[in-house]
Amino acid sequence: MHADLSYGEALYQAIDQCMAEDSGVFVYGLGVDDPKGHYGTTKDLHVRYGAHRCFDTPLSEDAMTGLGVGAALAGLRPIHVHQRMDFLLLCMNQLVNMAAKYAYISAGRLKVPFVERACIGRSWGQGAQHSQSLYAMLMHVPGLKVVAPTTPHDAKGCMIAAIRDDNPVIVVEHRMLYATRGLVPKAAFTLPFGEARILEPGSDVTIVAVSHMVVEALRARAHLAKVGISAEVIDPVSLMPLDIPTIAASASRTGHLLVVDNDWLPCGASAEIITRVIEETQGRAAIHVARMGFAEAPCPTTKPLESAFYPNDRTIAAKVYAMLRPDHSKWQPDGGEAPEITAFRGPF
Amino acid sequence: MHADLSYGEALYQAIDQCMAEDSGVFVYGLGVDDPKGHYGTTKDLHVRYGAHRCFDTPLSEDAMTGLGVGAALAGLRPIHVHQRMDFLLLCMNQLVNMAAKYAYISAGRLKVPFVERACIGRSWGQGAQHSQSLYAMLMHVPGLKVVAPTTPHDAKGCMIAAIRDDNPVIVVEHRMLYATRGLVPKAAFTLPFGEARILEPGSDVTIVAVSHMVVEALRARAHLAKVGISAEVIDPVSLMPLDIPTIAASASRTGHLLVVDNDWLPCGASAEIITRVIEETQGRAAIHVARMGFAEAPCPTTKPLESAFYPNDRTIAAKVYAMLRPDHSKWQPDGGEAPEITAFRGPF
Amino acid sequence: MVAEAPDVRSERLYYKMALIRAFEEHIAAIYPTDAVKSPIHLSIGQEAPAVAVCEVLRPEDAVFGTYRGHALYIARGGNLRAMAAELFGKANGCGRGKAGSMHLGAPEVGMMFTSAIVATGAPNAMGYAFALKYRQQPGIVVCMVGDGAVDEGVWAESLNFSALKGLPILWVVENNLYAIHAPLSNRMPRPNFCQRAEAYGIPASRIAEQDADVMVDGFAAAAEAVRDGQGPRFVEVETYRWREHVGPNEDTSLGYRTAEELAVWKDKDCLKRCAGNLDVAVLSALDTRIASEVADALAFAEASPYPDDEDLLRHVFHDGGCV
Amino acid sequence: MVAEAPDVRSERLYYKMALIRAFEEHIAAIYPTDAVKSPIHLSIGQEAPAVAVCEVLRPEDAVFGTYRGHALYIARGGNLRAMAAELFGKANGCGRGKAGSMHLGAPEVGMMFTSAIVATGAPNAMGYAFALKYRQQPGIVVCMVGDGAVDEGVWAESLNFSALKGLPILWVVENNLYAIHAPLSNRMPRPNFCQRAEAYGIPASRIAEQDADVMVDGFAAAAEAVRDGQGPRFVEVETYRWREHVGPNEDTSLGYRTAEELAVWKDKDCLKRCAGNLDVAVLSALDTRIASEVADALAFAEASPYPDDEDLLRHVFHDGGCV
Ligand SMILES: Cc1ncc(C[n+]2csc(CCOP(=O)(O)OP(=O)(O)O)c2C)c(N)n1
Ligand SMILES: Cc1ncc(C[n+]2csc(CCOP(=O)(O)OP(=O)(O)O)c2C)c(N)n1
Ligand SMILES: [Mg+2]
Ligand SMILES: [Mg+2]
Repeated sequence: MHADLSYGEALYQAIDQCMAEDSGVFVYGLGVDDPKGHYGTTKDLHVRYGAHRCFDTPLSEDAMTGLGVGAALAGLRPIHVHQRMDFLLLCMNQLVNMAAKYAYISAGRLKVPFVERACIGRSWGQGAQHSQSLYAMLMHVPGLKVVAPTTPHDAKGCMIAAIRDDNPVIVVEHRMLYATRGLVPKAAFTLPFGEARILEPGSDVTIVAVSHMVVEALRARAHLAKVGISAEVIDPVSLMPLDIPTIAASASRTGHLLVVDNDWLPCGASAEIITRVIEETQGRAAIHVARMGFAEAPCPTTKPLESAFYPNDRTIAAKVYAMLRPDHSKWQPDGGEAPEITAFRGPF
Repeated sequence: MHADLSYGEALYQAIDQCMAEDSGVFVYGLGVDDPKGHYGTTKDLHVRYGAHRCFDTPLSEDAMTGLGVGAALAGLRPIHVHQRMDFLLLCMNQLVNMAAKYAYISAGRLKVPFVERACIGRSWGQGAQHSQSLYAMLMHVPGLKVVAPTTPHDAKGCMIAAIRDDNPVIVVEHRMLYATRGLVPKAAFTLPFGEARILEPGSDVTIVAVSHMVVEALRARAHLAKVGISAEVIDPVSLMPLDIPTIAASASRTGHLLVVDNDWLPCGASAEIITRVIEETQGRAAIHVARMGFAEAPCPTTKPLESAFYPNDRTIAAKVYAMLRPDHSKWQPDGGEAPEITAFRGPF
Repeated sequence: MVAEAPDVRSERLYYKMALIRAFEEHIAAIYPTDAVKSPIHLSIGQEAPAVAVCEVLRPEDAVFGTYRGHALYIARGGNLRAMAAELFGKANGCGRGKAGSMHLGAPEVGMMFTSAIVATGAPNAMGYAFALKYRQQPGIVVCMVGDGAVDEGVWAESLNFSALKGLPILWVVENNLYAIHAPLSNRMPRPNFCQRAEAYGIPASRIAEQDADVMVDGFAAAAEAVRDGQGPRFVEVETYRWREHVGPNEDTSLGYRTAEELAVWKDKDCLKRCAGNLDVAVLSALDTRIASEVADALAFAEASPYPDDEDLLRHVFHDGGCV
Repeated sequence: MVAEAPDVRSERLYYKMALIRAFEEHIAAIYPTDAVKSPIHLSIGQEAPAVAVCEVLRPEDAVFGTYRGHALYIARGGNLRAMAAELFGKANGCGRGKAGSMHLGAPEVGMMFTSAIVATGAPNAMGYAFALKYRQQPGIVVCMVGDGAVDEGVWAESLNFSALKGLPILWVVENNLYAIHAPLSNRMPRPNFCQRAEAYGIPASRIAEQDADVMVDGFAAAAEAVRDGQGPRFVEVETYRWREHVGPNEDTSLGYRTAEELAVWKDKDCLKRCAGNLDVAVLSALDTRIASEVADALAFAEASPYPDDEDLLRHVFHDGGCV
């Protein structure tokens, strides 16, 4: 039994089903019980399950993250919602020094079943402090899992898996995805972490894209098809653990790997994916690699610069074209901004 | 005019000379004016320059980092000392959301000449929360510079360059290096950021090592020489900006690149260096790459596990041997722990 | 184009508050056209605190505000054209269009670029005050934040350090009763802002009357003590936001606050109260002037060019030069 | 091997304090041999607060401490062999040798593994208390920190939230006057720990007498209120560390505190004071028992194996099973 749900609805359903089945699951964070309910993903849960299971907090990101870690130590399954990933910079200590360490220092006697939901940009005009991704910082640290689902289906499966996991899991949600629709199983189900998804097959180039960039990469694939280039698009879904074998097999076959990240490049997911693919394939396949991501600057607010800051379907297609046909003159498909970007008018 | 100085003395001299020449330079942080003066690097500066120019602080890493950022906005040149890089997790917001952004959002009208000194491990028995490196998190963010000098000479040159820089610079200092000795120019001088240093030439393999791993890599080079393998050892010195051309040229020549980081691998400096070398050389040279770093776990305290957690001269040599002579049976040189590690008995 | 500022205090207060109100009302009106390139946090209804605190400042002083920064920028005397252009994302903006509404700044009048991460500008303000004392320069710093900032750990750390070192800083909380949709009762056991500041060793006072003149007097006493070298002071000032947290509209339909509550506060309008002190003729002259200033600023913004593509990668690092 | 714990309160207090002292003195004595595999932060001289607070706890309660955690571990009844083995870095240690002195824990008696990042266990303690209330379980949580923790923003955030939600937590500051070498005056305008807690809505009290019995009474009143559902309480307890911040030695030669100051505090020795309440015969029986327990634990640790290499990568994630 499937239903056609938005990404936001799929997340709501995942949380709702987990709250119904396990009284230890609760949701908290700035604004979770407010009229907007974080893009509908927590809407009225406080009415349904009581104010102790869905509540607003003071603006105290550090202590509130620590609250969840402590409640998890006591056996509850907290879901902490951050309106923006940028705010996680205030609670890096709790995530990296505490949540990621308790299992290890206790030799497995303690566990931290804690979900940290972090919303990333773009939307528009958010600027330098409200549009960062930063998941690479968390991928760096043993003891944390990081997932960034793109489809409503995967959003639900990842969220339930994260809630049921006995370890801290960071769920990265892109603001441009909440309205995306797709078929989602009605019953609760989990997606195993560490399995990449081949969204569309192709033979000339492998495009690995993260979060909202998956949507842009699929569009780029359509552009490329028109000039006779067949692109395979892979969504890693889970960033830590990473499913390198699936990516490496595809790239070995196509001979070309483009990683399109939703983040800056240095020490980012793109560097990790490329390095591991090379480590795994060298001596057996020669793969031409490239990566795209945010421009090497803070995010500017004004539209013309903001549009240049992010990769999009046309720049991705152009990049692939240049990789595969270096002797041809440059090419970029026509077209404009993605509809979900143009349509977005908050909430911020 | 050169003098034989320890790494700690070289840092002291750099700070002392900058304080003497510029009354806007001040040093602060937990314990900087205490009897130990952070490995001697700040010893008695409060006596020499007055308590307003070298002072202890409350345990308030976040606000204290913000203090330096604000003082820098007002034109001073603060040097903030962290006894451990791990504590930087408490002030990531000030570094990433504030220090790295002011120049950009003000279109260059504000500047943040701020130095953040961060001491990294190992020493011994420090465990999960007192031995992390984490500089990869900062390399990820446009607007921050990151340097990790290894020799007394470079420590002095980097520190003075950092103090005179109009941007936030993170200076990464490894605890095992403070006692290392070497010749250092007596006069103030600066090292330009973004220039890697070829410490020893070689023809069979390029070893790029970071911070204390440079010392271990040089020892590994000596082991390797005995079995007829000639290793070139490169110290990037500056991690952001990174001097990729120097590394890429060496690796293109040797055909083998091993990056030995003083950190975890995922999304680390090792991934970034390898990816950029591949990006720069592909199609022109086939380079066999590999990397080493911390084990994929929090750092354990007990000596046997701690010794296995870190790469060392012997494991580095063994790795190179296996890379270059894959058909031979495994080899690892004899030997024991590095003398500076055995000798270290605090202060912690 | 911009005439001399009025030199009578009550006229000056009215002028600045009315200028903020008029400018923001225009911005709100044109917001649906997408001329403005970033989210906006309006101060309509709560113009008085920023204007009153700036009234007691001198050129050598500095102010640090927040993403809800239009009022402070204007009150401190920031250039209106540069602000309008910034909101429009234009190259003539105070941040060349890269900052937007949330990060306004006018360093030439001592207004630092603001932070959109709640409370995190506070230690920067403190660092600026530290620098003034370090160099034995005259001047004080004002750090204005919302009531939500008080929840953040860095706020407590900053109050403590400022008192420890006796820094020349005036901490101001604009208590508008809400952080987005969350009332104080969601966040504090009791709304005892002053008691908290005192616990960190900072003499504190509270201003509850919606009267810019009363506020000026309250701020003046506190600022005087700071200027006198007595160390930091803290002032809580009660106020109220009329529009939604972010965006141009009213929001009582959301249900987190009532239309009645809003009506009570609209009744206490600081602008109307201030207007009551002035001659009709003076008022109308000021209003005329304000209307033309606003029109001029918006026309300037409209006519200004967008930044070039190279601007994307400029100013990531400060290169020694200034714009 | 370990006899029943004494069932008279004064004997129990003496026994635990003397056990801590004896154990740590042994550890300090053998420290130069490198048998201990991590830095040690000793509680010698400040045994009373941990012992006194644990005296008022019940099995369903939990405690959160710091890197200076030997005293709390022992006071709460953690297994001495597992602790000694942990310090020796052995596989039988409470953290299989991966935790070391700074991260002791004994979840079986409600002692959570401690954090070495000052103050950062506080919100975790609060989360644990939240869970007790959430599940309507009996029990309270004690969070013990040093005076330095009060400087940290997360401490203020945690106090505020605990009071807001009326959580069953007893906040305890062991004020030993220093954070490493920094006296309180380097860090706070005034050492007003109680006033600060009250500003966050938490009734507070201070214990200054170096007498475990007096401390028990002080903690009992506070714990009682917490247990009664009245929300959090705060207690500052004055104490003093005799040895260096980290390591086995005395440190008056460093100059940050004087030998005279140390002598004054040694004179107030909580252990001597407690011993004064007991019969010589009882004392000597307890001392004998303590000596054999310490010897047993150290022998156990000595004889235990180091963890295997595979332990390096185990427990990075919790795999559902428990050790
Ligand atoms: C550290 C941080 N947490 C959360 C947010 C999201 N946020 C933006 S404004 C705001 C409310 C702040 O309220 P207040 O300080 O009272 O200022 P006001 O908006 O009322 O002027 C919140 C929670 C943020 N920007 N920064
Ligand atoms: C967040 C953080 N900052 C700094 C340190 C370094 N440090 C370790 S112990 C300590 C002193 C803490 O003093 P206090 O809280 O009074 O505890 P005590 O050692 O006196 O028991 C400091 C500054 C740390 N571990 N964590
Ligand atoms: Mg508010
Ligand atoms: Mg102390």
